[in-house]
This record gives sequence, C-alpha cells and structure tokens, in this order.
Amino acid sequence: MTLFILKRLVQIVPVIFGVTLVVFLIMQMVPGDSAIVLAGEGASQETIEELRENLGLNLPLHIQYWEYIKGVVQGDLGHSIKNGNQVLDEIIVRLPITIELAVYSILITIVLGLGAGIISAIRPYSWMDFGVTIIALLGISLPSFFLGILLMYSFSINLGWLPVAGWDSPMHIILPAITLGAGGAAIVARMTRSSMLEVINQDFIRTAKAKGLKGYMIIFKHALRNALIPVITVVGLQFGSLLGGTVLIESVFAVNGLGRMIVDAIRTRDLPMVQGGVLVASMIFVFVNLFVDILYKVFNKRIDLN
Amino acid sequence: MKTMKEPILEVKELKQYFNVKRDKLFGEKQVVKAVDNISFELYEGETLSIVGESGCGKSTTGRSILRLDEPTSGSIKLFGEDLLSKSTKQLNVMRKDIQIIFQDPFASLNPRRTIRQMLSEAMTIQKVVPKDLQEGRMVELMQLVGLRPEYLDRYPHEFSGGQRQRIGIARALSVNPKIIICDESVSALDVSIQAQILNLLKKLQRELGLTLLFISHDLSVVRHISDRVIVMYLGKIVEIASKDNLFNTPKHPYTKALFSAIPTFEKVNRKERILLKGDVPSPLSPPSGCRFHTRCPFATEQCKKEEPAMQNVQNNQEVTCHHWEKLI
Amino acid sequence: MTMETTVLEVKNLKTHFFTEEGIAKAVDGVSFHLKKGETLGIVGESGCGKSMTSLSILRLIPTPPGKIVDGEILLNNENIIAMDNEQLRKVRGNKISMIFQEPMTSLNPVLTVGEQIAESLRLHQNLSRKEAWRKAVEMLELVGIPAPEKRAKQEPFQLSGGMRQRVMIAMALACNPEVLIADEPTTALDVTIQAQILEILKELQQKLGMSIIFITHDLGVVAEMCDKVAVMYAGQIIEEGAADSIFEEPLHPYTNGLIDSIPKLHGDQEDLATIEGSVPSPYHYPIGCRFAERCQFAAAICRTKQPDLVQMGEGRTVRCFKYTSEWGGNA
Amino acid sequence: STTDNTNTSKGENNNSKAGEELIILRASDATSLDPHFITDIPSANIIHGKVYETLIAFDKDRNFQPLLAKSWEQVDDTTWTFELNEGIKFHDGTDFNAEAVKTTFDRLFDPATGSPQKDKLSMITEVIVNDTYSVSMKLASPYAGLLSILASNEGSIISPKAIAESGDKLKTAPVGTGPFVFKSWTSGQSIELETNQDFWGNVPAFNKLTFKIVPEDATRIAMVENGEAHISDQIPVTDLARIESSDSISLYRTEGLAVEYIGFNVQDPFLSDVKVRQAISYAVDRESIISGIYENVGTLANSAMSPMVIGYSENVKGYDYNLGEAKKLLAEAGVKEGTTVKILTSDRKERINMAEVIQSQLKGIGLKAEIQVMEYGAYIQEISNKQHQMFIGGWGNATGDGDYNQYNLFHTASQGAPGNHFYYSNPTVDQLIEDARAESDLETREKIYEEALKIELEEAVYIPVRNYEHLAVVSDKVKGFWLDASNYAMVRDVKVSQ
Amino acid sequence: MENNVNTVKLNEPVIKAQKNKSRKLWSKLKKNKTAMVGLGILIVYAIILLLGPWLAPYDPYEIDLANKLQSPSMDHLMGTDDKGRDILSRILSGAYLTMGVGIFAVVFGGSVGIILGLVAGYYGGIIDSIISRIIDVMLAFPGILLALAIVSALGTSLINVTLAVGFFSVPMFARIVRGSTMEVKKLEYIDAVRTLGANDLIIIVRHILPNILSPIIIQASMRLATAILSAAGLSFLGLGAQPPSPEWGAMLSTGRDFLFNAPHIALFPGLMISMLVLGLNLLGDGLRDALDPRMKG
Ligand SMILES: Nc1ncnc2c1ncn2[C@@H]1O[C@H](COP(=O)(O)OP(=O)(O)OP(=O)(O)O)[C@@H](O)[C@H]1O
Ligand SMILES: Nc1ncnc2c1ncn2[C@@H]1O[C@H](COP(=O)(O)OP(=O)(O)OP(=O)(O)O)[C@@H](O)[C@H]1O
Ligand SMILES: [Mg+2]
Ligand SMILES: [Mg+2]
Repeated sequence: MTLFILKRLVQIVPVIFGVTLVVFLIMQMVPGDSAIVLAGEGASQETIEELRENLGLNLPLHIQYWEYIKGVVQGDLGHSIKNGNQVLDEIIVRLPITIELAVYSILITIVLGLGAGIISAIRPYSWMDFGVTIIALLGISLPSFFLGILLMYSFSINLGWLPVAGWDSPMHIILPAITLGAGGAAIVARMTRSSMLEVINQDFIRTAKAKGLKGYMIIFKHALRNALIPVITVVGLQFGSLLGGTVLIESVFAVNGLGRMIVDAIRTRDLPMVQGGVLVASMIFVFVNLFVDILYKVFNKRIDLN
Repeated sequence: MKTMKEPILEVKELKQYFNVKRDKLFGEKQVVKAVDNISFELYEGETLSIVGESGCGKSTTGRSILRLDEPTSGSIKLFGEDLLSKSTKQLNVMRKDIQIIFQDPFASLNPRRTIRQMLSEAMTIQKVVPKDLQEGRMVELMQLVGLRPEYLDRYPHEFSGGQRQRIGIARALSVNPKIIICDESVSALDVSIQAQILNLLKKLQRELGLTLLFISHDLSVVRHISDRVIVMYLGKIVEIASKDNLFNTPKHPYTKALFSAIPTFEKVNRKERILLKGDVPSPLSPPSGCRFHTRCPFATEQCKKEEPAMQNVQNNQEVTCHHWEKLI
Repeated sequence: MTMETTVLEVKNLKTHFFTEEGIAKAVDGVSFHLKKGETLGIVGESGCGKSMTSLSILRLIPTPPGKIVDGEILLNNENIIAMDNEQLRKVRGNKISMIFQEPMTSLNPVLTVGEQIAESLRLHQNLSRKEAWRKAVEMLELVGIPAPEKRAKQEPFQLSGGMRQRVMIAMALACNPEVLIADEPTTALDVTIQAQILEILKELQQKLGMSIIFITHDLGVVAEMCDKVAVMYAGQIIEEGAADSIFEEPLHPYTNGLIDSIPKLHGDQEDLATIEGSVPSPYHYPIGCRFAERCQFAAAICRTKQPDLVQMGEGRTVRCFKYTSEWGGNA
Repeated sequence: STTDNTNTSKGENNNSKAGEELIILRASDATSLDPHFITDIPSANIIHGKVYETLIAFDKDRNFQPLLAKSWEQVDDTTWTFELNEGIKFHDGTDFNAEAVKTTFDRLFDPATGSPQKDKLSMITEVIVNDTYSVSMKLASPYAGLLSILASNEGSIISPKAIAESGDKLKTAPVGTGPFVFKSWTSGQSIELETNQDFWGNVPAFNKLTFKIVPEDATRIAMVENGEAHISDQIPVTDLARIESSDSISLYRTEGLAVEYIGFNVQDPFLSDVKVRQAISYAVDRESIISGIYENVGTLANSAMSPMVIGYSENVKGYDYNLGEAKKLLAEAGVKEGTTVKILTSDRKERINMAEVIQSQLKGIGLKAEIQVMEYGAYIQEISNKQHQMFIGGWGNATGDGDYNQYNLFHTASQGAPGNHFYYSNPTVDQLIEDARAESDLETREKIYEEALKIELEEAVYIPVRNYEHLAVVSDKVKGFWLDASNYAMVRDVKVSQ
Repeated sequence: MENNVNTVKLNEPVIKAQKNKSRKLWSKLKKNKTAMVGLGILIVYAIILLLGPWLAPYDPYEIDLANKLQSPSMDHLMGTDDKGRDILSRILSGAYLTMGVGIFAVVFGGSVGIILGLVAGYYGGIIDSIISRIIDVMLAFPGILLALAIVSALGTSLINVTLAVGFFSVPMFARIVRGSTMEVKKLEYIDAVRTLGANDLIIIVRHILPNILSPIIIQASMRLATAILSAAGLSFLGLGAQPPSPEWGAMLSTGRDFLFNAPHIALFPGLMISMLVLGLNLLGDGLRDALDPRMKG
C-alpha cells in the first residue's frame, strides 16, 4: 500500500508536465491575445507590442514554456498577466474557500444521494422509488444555477433565514453547499439504486437474511458495501470537480473559488493563471482519485491496486 | 504411468505465496505459503489425485499450474514447454490442452451468460468445433454430464448445486483438453450422477488418453479413479505413490490417519479412527522441521528440527518422513 | 435422547418457480417431521429439490420467480409461512439456522469471516462487539480452522474451499439453533476434518438437543449421522425411514440404484454402476411415477398414475407401486 | 437591529451597520489599482475620485471643476499652467505639491514604467515645476482634449514617495490624496477602503467603503434588496421591472459616454460597397432594438458620440428605418436575394439579442445574416485581424472628449487593435480629426467634428444604435449617491440611514 | 430396457430459444410498467425529433418584439420568449438539434470512456497509470478552454460541439468503468474463461462489460442531461448551435434572466430536458432489470 501511494505520488511529475504543456499549447492556439485584452480600448499598436514585450510573450514558445516549467519546479507558478500578482498567492486565497465548500457539498451529496438511492433500492418500483427518481432527475436536469437562485429567493429574500451571498459566516456556506450537493446527490442516488439492485439478489444476501439480520443491517452492511464501488467513483468524481471549482454556483453565491478564477483567467488569456489553476485542479484530481482507489481497496480487499 | 513415457506435465519446485494483511500497520509482513516447493509429474493418460487436509494447497496448486495466480517461483512444463515463460497469447493457445473444473461451481459461472453461451464460446475460442456443429456437440455434452439439453438456455442461478458442477464439467470437456484438473468436481453430486461422471472420465481416458489431475477429499472416489495419488499437507507433498501402494501400505503417518477417518455406511468396514491430536497448524506460521510433527504421534526431536527429504520407499512410492521405516 | 416433541413439521410443501418456460415444480408436496434431537438425512438425485426444500423452510426462496404455493411449515406448532417479517427474523439464524451449499457465493465477499460470524451473535445473543468477536474466533477454532484469530480477519477469497465451508458451519452453529439445516456441509472437507465436524455436531446435538436436517450425497455420512433418512426424487420424497433399515433394505428402486452407484473402498471396479437415464425436468414431470422412465420394474400403471406413499412398517414409507396391489409385475 | 456593535460576531455581520460601512457590489474584480495601468472602468471605479484625485474633475453636468488644482490657464497653444491647492497630504503623509505632479507624469512617460496609458497623454512633452504649488505642461502640439484626460483616471496624482519606493506595489496598494485610504484587496472577493479622516475636503459620512465582487446580476440585486449591500451597478435591463416593483431599492439611471453601434468592415469585399452598407443602415429598425431589447435604457444614438461627449453635434442623424430605400439600394448594388452576411458579436447577452433582432430585420431585405458569437478575447482578436464582416461594438469614450472617440474609431492610424475595427480610411476625415485635436475653441471644434461625423455616416461606416445609460440599484437607505457618465460610483456625499 | 442415455430428443425449445434472445429481452421489458412508461416518453421524443419542425405552429425564428414574454395561452401554448417567438414552435424545431448533440456526445464520450476504463481497469499496472493520469488531466481541464481551442482549430460546427461535450464525458465513463472492471475482473468466473484460453478482448467484451452495464446505463442517461446543458453553455462561446437556434439548453439559459417575470421561458425547455432524461432513466432501469437474469419473472 505504501509502495502504491509512493508510486502514485511519483506520477504527479508527468502530470505536471502534461498538464502545463497541454494548457500552454492550447492557450497559444486559442484566439485572443492577453496584450490586446489588457491594453484596453484606444491603446496604440506600439503600446500593445511593448506590453507583449514586457510580458515576455514575444519569446519563442519553447523558451516561454521552459521558463515556466523551471519556475514550477522551484515552486514558482509565475505572475498573473492581468494583475501581476503571484499566481500561487491567488490560488492560496481561493483554495481554502473551494475546499470548504466542496467538503460541505460532498457531505450533502453523500447523505442525500445514498439515502435516496437506498430508499429506491429497497422497494424498487414503489411510489417512493418513483418519487426519488423524479426528484433526482429534476436535480440533474435543472441547471444548478436555477436551483441556486430558487433557494436564494426562498430562503434569503422571502424567509430571510440566510444571507444571499458572500463568504463571511458559516451561514453563507449553506445555500451554495446545498445547491452544489444536490446535483451530485442525484447521480449518487441513481447509481446507488442500480448498484444495490445488482447485489440484492445475490446469495450472500440470502445468507444475511438467513441469519435473521434486521433489514437495515442487510442493506447497509451487506448490500451497500458490495454496491459501493461505482458509488465511490461518482462521489470521487463529484468531489474532484467541486474542488476544481464550479463556476456557475461560485458566481451566483459570490464565492471566490478556483473555478471562477480559472474561467476569468481564460477570458483574459492570463496564461500563468490558467496554468496554475489547471495545475492545481489536476493535482486535486490526482489526489482525490488516489483516495478513491484506496477506498476501493478498503471496501473490497480483492481489488488489486498494483 | 502404465507405460513410462515422458511426462506431459512437469511441476518443479513450485511455490505459491500470498501476501496477507499485516496485523498492525507496521507489523511484520505476513505470507501464506499456500504451496511450498512441490514437484511432481503427470503422465499421459493417467489419473493423478491430490488428497490432503482442507487448506493444504490443493486448489492453489491447480490454479498455479494454469497461471491463474502467477506462481511465486518454480517451473511448470507442459509437453516440455515452460508455461511460465509464455506470453498471454501463447498461453491462451496452450490452455486448450489443459482445463480446470473449479471447486466453487457457482462462482465460476458468469451469472449473465446462459449455458449455451458458455459452451459455444469455449468451443469457438479454441476452434474445436465449427459453428454449425456446435449445437449438436452441446446437446451431447449436456447429456454426457446428465443434464437435459433444454437447460442450455438457462442461467446458472436456475440450477441446483450439483447441476452447476456438471456445467463446469461440460465446459471443461467442451474444448477436448488433454489434461483436466478436477477440483472437487464430483463432490456435490449424488452418487448416481457421480458414478456417471466418473465412468465418463474413465471412458474418455480409455478412448482419448485424457489425463486427469484429480483433487478430492473423497477417498473412495480417489481410490476408484486414480492411478497415482499425491498426499499433501500444509503446502508440501508428504507422500506420493501408486494407488495400490498407497491404499494398501500407506507410509506417512498423515496418510494413515487420513485413511482411518473415512466414513462408510458399510458397517463391516468401519474401523477405529486415528484422530489426530493437537492444533492444526496454520500455513501463516508453519511448524519448523517436518510440518506434521506437531500432530504426529511418532514425532521426535529430529522431526522438529530437520525437514525430511523425499525418500523412495519402493517402486512408485515416495514419502517425506524421517521415520517411515520404523512405522508399521 | 428425548425424541417425543416434534420440533419441525413440514406438510405438503410445494415450491414452484414461475418462469417464461412454464412452472418448475422444484418441490412438489414434501412432508416430513423432525423431533427434538433427531437428525434427518435427505439424500437424492442432484436437482431433485433438496436445497429448495430447505430454503423454503426459512422462506428464502427468491421471489419472484419462486413461490411457496402450498403447504405448512410448523416450527413448534407455529406456521412459519404465516409469520410476519419480525417473527420470521427471530426464527432465522436463531431458532433455525442454515448451512448453505455453496460457501463461496454464500459468504459476503467484502466482510471478514469473523465479522460475518460475530454479527449474528451480537444480534441474537446480545453479545458485545468484543465478546462476539471472541466467540466467533472460538467457533472458527471449533470447526478446526488453524490460526483462527488470523483467519477471522480474512475475507472469504483468502480462504480455501474447505475453510469457507467451515466458516458457514461456524456461522450456523454460533447461536445454538434448535434446528440446523445443513445443505451439503461437508462436501469440500477432507475426511479428518469431516470426522471432526460430524463429531462436533453430534456433541452439540447431545448437549442442546438440536435437531438437524442433513442434506448430503455422502451415504457414508448419512449412515454415520442420521437417525432417519428421506430419499427425494423429482421434487418428492420417495422413501423415508430409519437410516439403518434404509441402507440394509432399500425399498425403492431408485434408492437401490443409489447405493449401487457408490464407489467401494475395497475391491476394484472398472466402471461404477449408474442409474440409466436422466431426471425428468421439473417443468414437465411425467403423469405417472416420476422414476418410471428409468425404472427396471416399471409396469403399465407406473406410467399412468402417480404412486402414493405406502406405509411399510414403523416409520418406513415408500412411494412405489411395487408395494401395492396395483402393481402388475415385471421382471 | 442592534446598535451595540462591540460584540458583533462574524455571523451577524450580514446585517451591515449602515452609517459605518458602505458596500458597493461589482460584477468583476479590478485588474490593477495603479492608474497608469488601469485600462478598464471597473478597476478605475475603485480608485478614481476615491483613493486618487486629479488636478481637475468633472461635475455632475460634465463641467470641469477645480480639484487638486485650484485654477488653470492655457498660457499659449501648447502650454497649460495649474495652480495647486496647498496643505493637501497623501495618505502616506507626503505633501501634495508641484513636484508630486511632475513625478507622477514623469512616471507615466517613462518607457521603463511600460504604462499602456501613456499614449493618451503622449502630446505632453514636459511637465515643469514653476514653484511648489504651480506646475506647467508643455504640449508637442495644440491638444484640445487635454483637460478631459487630466480629469480622468489617467490624470490621477500619485504619492511621489510611493513611486520612489516601489513602482510595482502601486498596482495593489494605491496611495493618493482622496477621501478614502486603501486598506486591503482580497483578489476575486473584495476591496476595502477606509475613510480618510484627515481628508482635505469634506470627510465622508461613513467609515468604510467596501467593494465586493459578485459576478451574478441577479445576486447583486438580491443582496441590495436584502440589505447585504447598498449599491450595485451593472444592472441588466431585464431586471428593471423587478427593481421598480421593490419597495426597498430603487434604480439610478444616468446617461453615459459610450455608444453602441453596428460596425461594418469596410474592407470586406461585400461590405466595401457603400450602397450595401447604406441599405443595411436603412433596414435596421433601431428604435425597436432600444425598446425591445434594451427596455428603453439608453437613447437612440445619432452618431458615434453620445450627447455627453465634448464635440457632440445634434445636427448629425443616422439613417431612418426605410425598407423601400434599403431594397432599392441593394438592388442598385446588385446584391442577390439570400446573400449571407455575418454578424459578429461578443458573448454579452444584450448584444446577442441585438444580433438576433438585426438578423430578423435583415431578412426583410433579403439578406441572410449569420450570427457568430464569440467569447470576448476571441472577438477582439477576430476584429483586430480584419476577419469579420458586420460586428456589434461599443466605444466607451473613457475621457468624454470627442478626440478620444474620433481618433481611435475612425482615424487611419487607429486601424485594428487601437479601435478602428471598421478599417475605415478617409484622408478627409483623418485631416478633420487632426484639426479638431488642435482646435481649442469649443464651437469650432464641434463644427469640425460635425463634419467628420457626417462623412462617416454618409459612408455608412457604422450604424449608431444606442447611447448608453448606466444603471445602478441603490438601497433606499442610501442618499446622495450618483453615477457619473463614465459609470463611476460617486460616493463622497453619500449618507446611509438606519 | 431401452437405452435412452443418448436419445433425449432435441426438443423444439432448444433451437428456438437461441433465436429468441432479443425477443425474450423485449418480452421481459414489456412486463415492466415503468420501462414501458419510459419507452412511451421516448417514443414521443422520437416523434418530435423526426417531425418537430413540421409540427411547429409558428415560425420558430419569427421575432415579434411587440408580443414578447407572453404567458402560455391558447395562441401560444407555451407562451412566447423574450423576442416574442413562439416557445412551442422553438421546442419542436430544436429537438433534433438538442437531442442530436446530446445523444451523440454521450455516445462518443461514452464509447471512448468505456474503452479507456475497461483497458485501464483490466490491465492495471502501467497502462492503468497512464490512462488514469490522462483522465485526471482531462477532468481538471476547463471546458471553456477546450471549447475555445476547438473553435479556433476546427471551427464552430455541430460536430465539434459534440466532440467537446463528448470529451468531457470521457473521464466520467472511464472512471466508473475502471472501478467496476477492477472489481469484476477478480471474480472466479473470469478466471474460468481465462482458462478456456479466451483472449483479453473476449473477456473484456463478453464477460466484464455485461456485468458492469448498469452503472454505465445510469451514467449515460444522467450524462445526457449534463451534455445538453453544457452544449448550450458552449454556444455562447461560439461553439455549436448559434443563436437564434432553438436549442433547448440555450432557451433554458435565456430563461434565467426571466425567472421572475416570465418563468415559462425556462420552464418548458427545462421540462423537456427533464422528461427526456426521465424517459431514458425509466427505460434504463427496466433494461437493467431485463438484463439481470436473476430478476426473472
Ligand atoms: N431460480 C430458478 N428458476 C427455475 N428453476 C430453478 C431455480 N432455482 C432452482 N430451480 C430448479 O429447482 C430444482 C431443485 O433445485 P435444488 O437446488 O433444490 O436441487 P438440489 O436437490 O439441492 O440439488 P443438488 O444436490 O444438485 O444441490 C432444480 O431442478 C433447479 O433447476
Ligand atoms: N488469494 C489468497 N490470498 C491469501 N491466501 C490464500 C489465497 N488463496 C488461498 N490462500 C490460502 O492458501 C492456502 C491453501 O488454499 P487452497 O485453496 O489451495 O486449499 P485447498 O487445499 O484447496 O483446500 P480445500 O480442500 O479446503 O479447498 C489456504 O491457507 C488459503 O487460506
Ligand atoms: Mg480447494
Ligand atoms: Mg442443493
């Protein structure tokens, strides 16, 4: 296991190269020029050129990339083209916020999703199942934006229980966390249901029944554990994407997260910021997926990680 | 063995160890030495049985031969070719010749595939029967193992335990292998079906020179079908002999104990059991010296310290015991 | 041994599977009873409904497609078929426990075997987590698994076939049930372990007055273990009686054939005797005697009429026309 | 609510203490707080008139008023002299004086600074310190727009001490003379200013000015409505009705400097024919765009200059909606029914809507318009590379002077990135623009611009659509707030009631 | 006594049953009420898909600013949008576009993802490491950036938006499939086919895939909704259907500006997407059951 984790950590190195190179190349390909965007209206051609020069955008591509990678290796993610700040600083401002929000959302996802999925699986095709299914599907096809606004209007404006937006108090976390958690919960619920149904007809469930176990024990201990692999996977994906940031909800609730940072950076063609953001996001996925793999092993010893 | 030819399967110094979870996070790494340095040969057309206490490594031996678990070390030669050095592709071709019937019939059947799909797939993969003749062959196979051909379109869960076991047998037979490893293959069958299957295997042996590696604990069945028998204890071979020698003059104390425990309804033959004393040792921490010494009524200091080597008793009988000569 | 009280009585049990191809009458009118401390052996052709009978007793038939369509199962005069879920739960694993035929698939692949044993102890005997675990390890030791503390922490796939089977046994015995249904409990066990297990069962029976339904193919084991034997064929019991008398004097042609098929330990045979032909499909049994097709004594009546059970002396019944006046005779 | 705010916990913060703090919501974060690097209004809005002050300033009616300079005078065609107020201190304690003015502008002109703004003041050749509180500016040529620029963000006077210490730090930590002292900037989240208690003018009535970044339109309004903030600008027109129906918030509207137009790439083979452009100009019903898409926010634009811009002329008018004329011109140009023309727009919702309406209107004259939506960066690239046909654009007119408008939009020298995305080139117009630049008499200037504008319209280089109107939603508790024509939030005189 | 060992007749059902496999599936499906409801819904969508433009009562592109934001009425069953266009007509005309992009994106992303996941999960080791790390990168890759890149490299066609949206579905499928594959490949019946000499392709396709189908079905049906919504998200970046295309996702996002004064603008396209996903899910559930031999009856 330790060896496995070490191996995984070593793999981060090629990921860094891969991610930065791909982002770098794509950013070169994408139309738009940070110098023009930055110079604003009315700047002369010379000014734009000069700006480009100052930002080092005129250097040959391989040198630009090399300089960047050299920095990354030394822990320097460069400076934002837009505001000149250290990219690392910009990320450090946002990362804790994003993590906090992601953790709460994923808790909601797990609790709601697993709960609903189990209810569905216990009595497939009952009214409960049908109700859960419908809600889950609304959850997935209702863009999170709408849910966010809806919740905001109900709980903040009409009822006045919660603040509308911002990130100043624990109360501020509630609405965005629910909004983000709900979409994931829908997938988790459906996944749990179908996984459970795969398991519930197997012989060992019969054994559990023969032991006289209570229904909930059969469900949670015997069935759920065996149904968990796809569920863990979707939760992991969900969690990863939450940590990578979710632009829409961050916008709606004025959460200063990574997702918004990356998208803003892309819009202003702020290459170092995009690089840094995507780099962090991919690190997050590497770690989340490492964790997911470890969970596979925890829940099913038979799975071979090497 | 009837005529001493080149062995078609040769197992040499085979070891199969499994890592298991440590007790504590930084505890010592634990290994189960499921199969620990065994060697034997299998000759064309013979039946070699493996008997031994539960957990002594019989199934593991079978699985290792097929490289279902990669052996830790040793060599396995099929028709003189080393299986362990083969690529997957080459191995797949060679697998046609050597089949296994698994101990757990239900677990070894894909729950989503009908019997027909399984059988026809097997035949197609190894190209033993052209597509248009498969139907006939499948019906034949079903009848051979005593199943009704109309069951072909059923799924494994619709069968009884014994029926599933027979499906496993039919599948193994479907590719006309030269060697079959039968892991407790008739244990779940009622005696009449069991008799039918045993007869079938013998017939195939007579007619096609089928070779069997027969893993079983049912000594009457073993006696009925085998030419030679291997007795295993805790991952090691303790005795290997022709059937007659073994059943008439067992040499190893473990073999003797084993034979005395056979239950039978023939009252006349019931005899006093040698009930083995002492705790059954675990392959996680096998005893030093002779592995049987903890339970052997005849154990001496030497047994505790020295691992006995394989010794020849007589033609076709070898035993791993320091004291076999002194024991009657 | 006290044998007065009947613990379990099965009356005219019918368990059918409703599939697209028709109705499979896996169990078709089975009746027997089991007294306290008694061991009933069930033997019979593979696929004749032994496992389904035992699953029916605990109402574990997969529904759909299976269904108990008729009959009564009385445990201490209480009909299991009429119980609600809560009552049923208290019976399962506690009063009646079961050893399943296929240990690999019947054990939960992702829970340690120790946990699987301990959980019913916690549930039915109100043991604490620790006590239950200790007891589970004890049970593993009892069934002859070496290094039980370590094995208890392993998952089923790490155990050998015989060990899994013993785990099932340990699990079933853990709560000292009144009735133990053992479906081929020793098929994967070598003779020494088998002997040990049989010894344990007898001991428990003596101590607790446990009754056992013992399903097996090994007639040797039956002879050694059972007081009574029921022989099943095609969903029905075709012969029943005290173990000794059945082996000494089998009445039904099928029983006869079975005994003949056993490989003998002594004396060499090239081929074993078999019963020719195959079992009828549970989807369409013949109108007459279900064994008629394979029976060397079959007469005209055997092919047209179902035989009833015939009483043949104390506790001895057989389902065969041979022992009735209707039989025309045939050599 | 509680008045005792000694033990305010984090949780209670959202019922903000009116009178203590003024919270303004913004859609996007600032890019920089250094006036020499700021190129966008949202960034300028944070510091202009708040942290930094300029020598002179526009009042509500866009007249020049003294600010740091108490008076000014054009000595000759190319020399301006400013007399400065005394006793003003920068936030870091440095005295404000002529030296400070010179240091500030020298920094701007210094190529090492690399300011993208230096073009705007490139006509200044030298800043001369006459005495401690008097400063002169020497121009290379007469330049009428000078005052407008000096009154804009580019004209902010920066603490010379801060400049000396570190140029770069100014991007994140501005030091000026204004009524608010910069306190902190949490990137992407908020910028906090504190009231300058030693301000030389009227000290504002609240202690703290916070800009919060809230990207979502609906959220901004909701926050003001819910009392979590006081002011939000950048309001979408679709929310007017909702704001008007609310009893706790009101809408503030102000005419802007910017104009929105439909531009033609006059070098495009199809659009190079002036008749085609004229036909299209006739075919676009601009009134219905303003009422239908913009809910009458903004007014019908007659030219590229809004009425608020210096140099605007009422005598110039765009094309009236006239399908007959349009069809006739098209026929004359020999354009076949069903010819396609592409309309490029950035991904701003209103502009996409506008494009859709134009598309449907052009159908009326048998033109098949294809809409291309592009993300802003790509859009800019596309029009800077001359790959477009028609496009929807807008010109911010940051300084409010006609020169900034005309020179950047229509002068041959400005083709491409600087602003002339029409790729229009007309020597006469070029000349007129240069003349107007040098003309200091306002009336004459207006005349010159009028002529230029007329030519541009005759040649149908663009279709003026709408004069901007800036919107803000303001909590009813707030008094004294106004938006200036550049869309700067003017908060000096704001009073917040409980 | 007759020798009847080898004479069991080849009963009719033996032969028939094989041909009937798909019919059998159908007959099982038919009994499943919810699956039939799902199928019913999907049939309605199929009709809309094929005939939509001809069923539309109005010109879906006809702008009528005077009549904008009208609530549903007899004239306009679903009301009009912010430019006075008939929403019903737009929904009907936009069906093939919306569903086409969504379905193809899921099919494309699904197939690539499933293949990657199977390969990674089955082979493990270095292959898994490589694929998994690529997936990590794909997951972290911002959609808008890819969209921009595609627009610039390949242009704005519908196929390209499908590619882009499909691309983002790849890791979702890949990870799910990988996890389940790792679980299933350890089962004994896989060993059993290996001993038959089955090559990896057979093992993967015939034995692993069918046993991990249900998470795939779920993922695919859920993914469709996401795909439709994200395709609409990209149209604002110039990728895919451009305004005024009546694409449901785009209509839905137009509706977000009118949530309060004209909720119907968002409601109807939203409902259309929800119902589509509902139909797929119900059918998917039924299919899962029908494919599960243990759920017989
Ligand atoms: N789900 C099912 N659908 C249809 N038929 C079934 C199903 N389960 C079992 N059967 C049939 O019921 C019959 C009785 O099965 P059962 O498992 O009771 O046999 P058994 O006597 O235990 O045999 P064995 O000794 O081989 O285990 C068999 O013929 C089997 O095919
Ligand atoms: N995958 C595994 N991981 C760890 N230990 C294993 C594994 N497979 C087998 N073992 C161990 O190897 C030993 C030998 O097992 P094997 O299955 O070969 O026994 P066997 O002789 O077939 O016994 P039985 O007659 O009970 O089937 C046992 O101790 C078992 O626990
Ligand atoms: Mg074994
Ligand atoms: Mg059975």
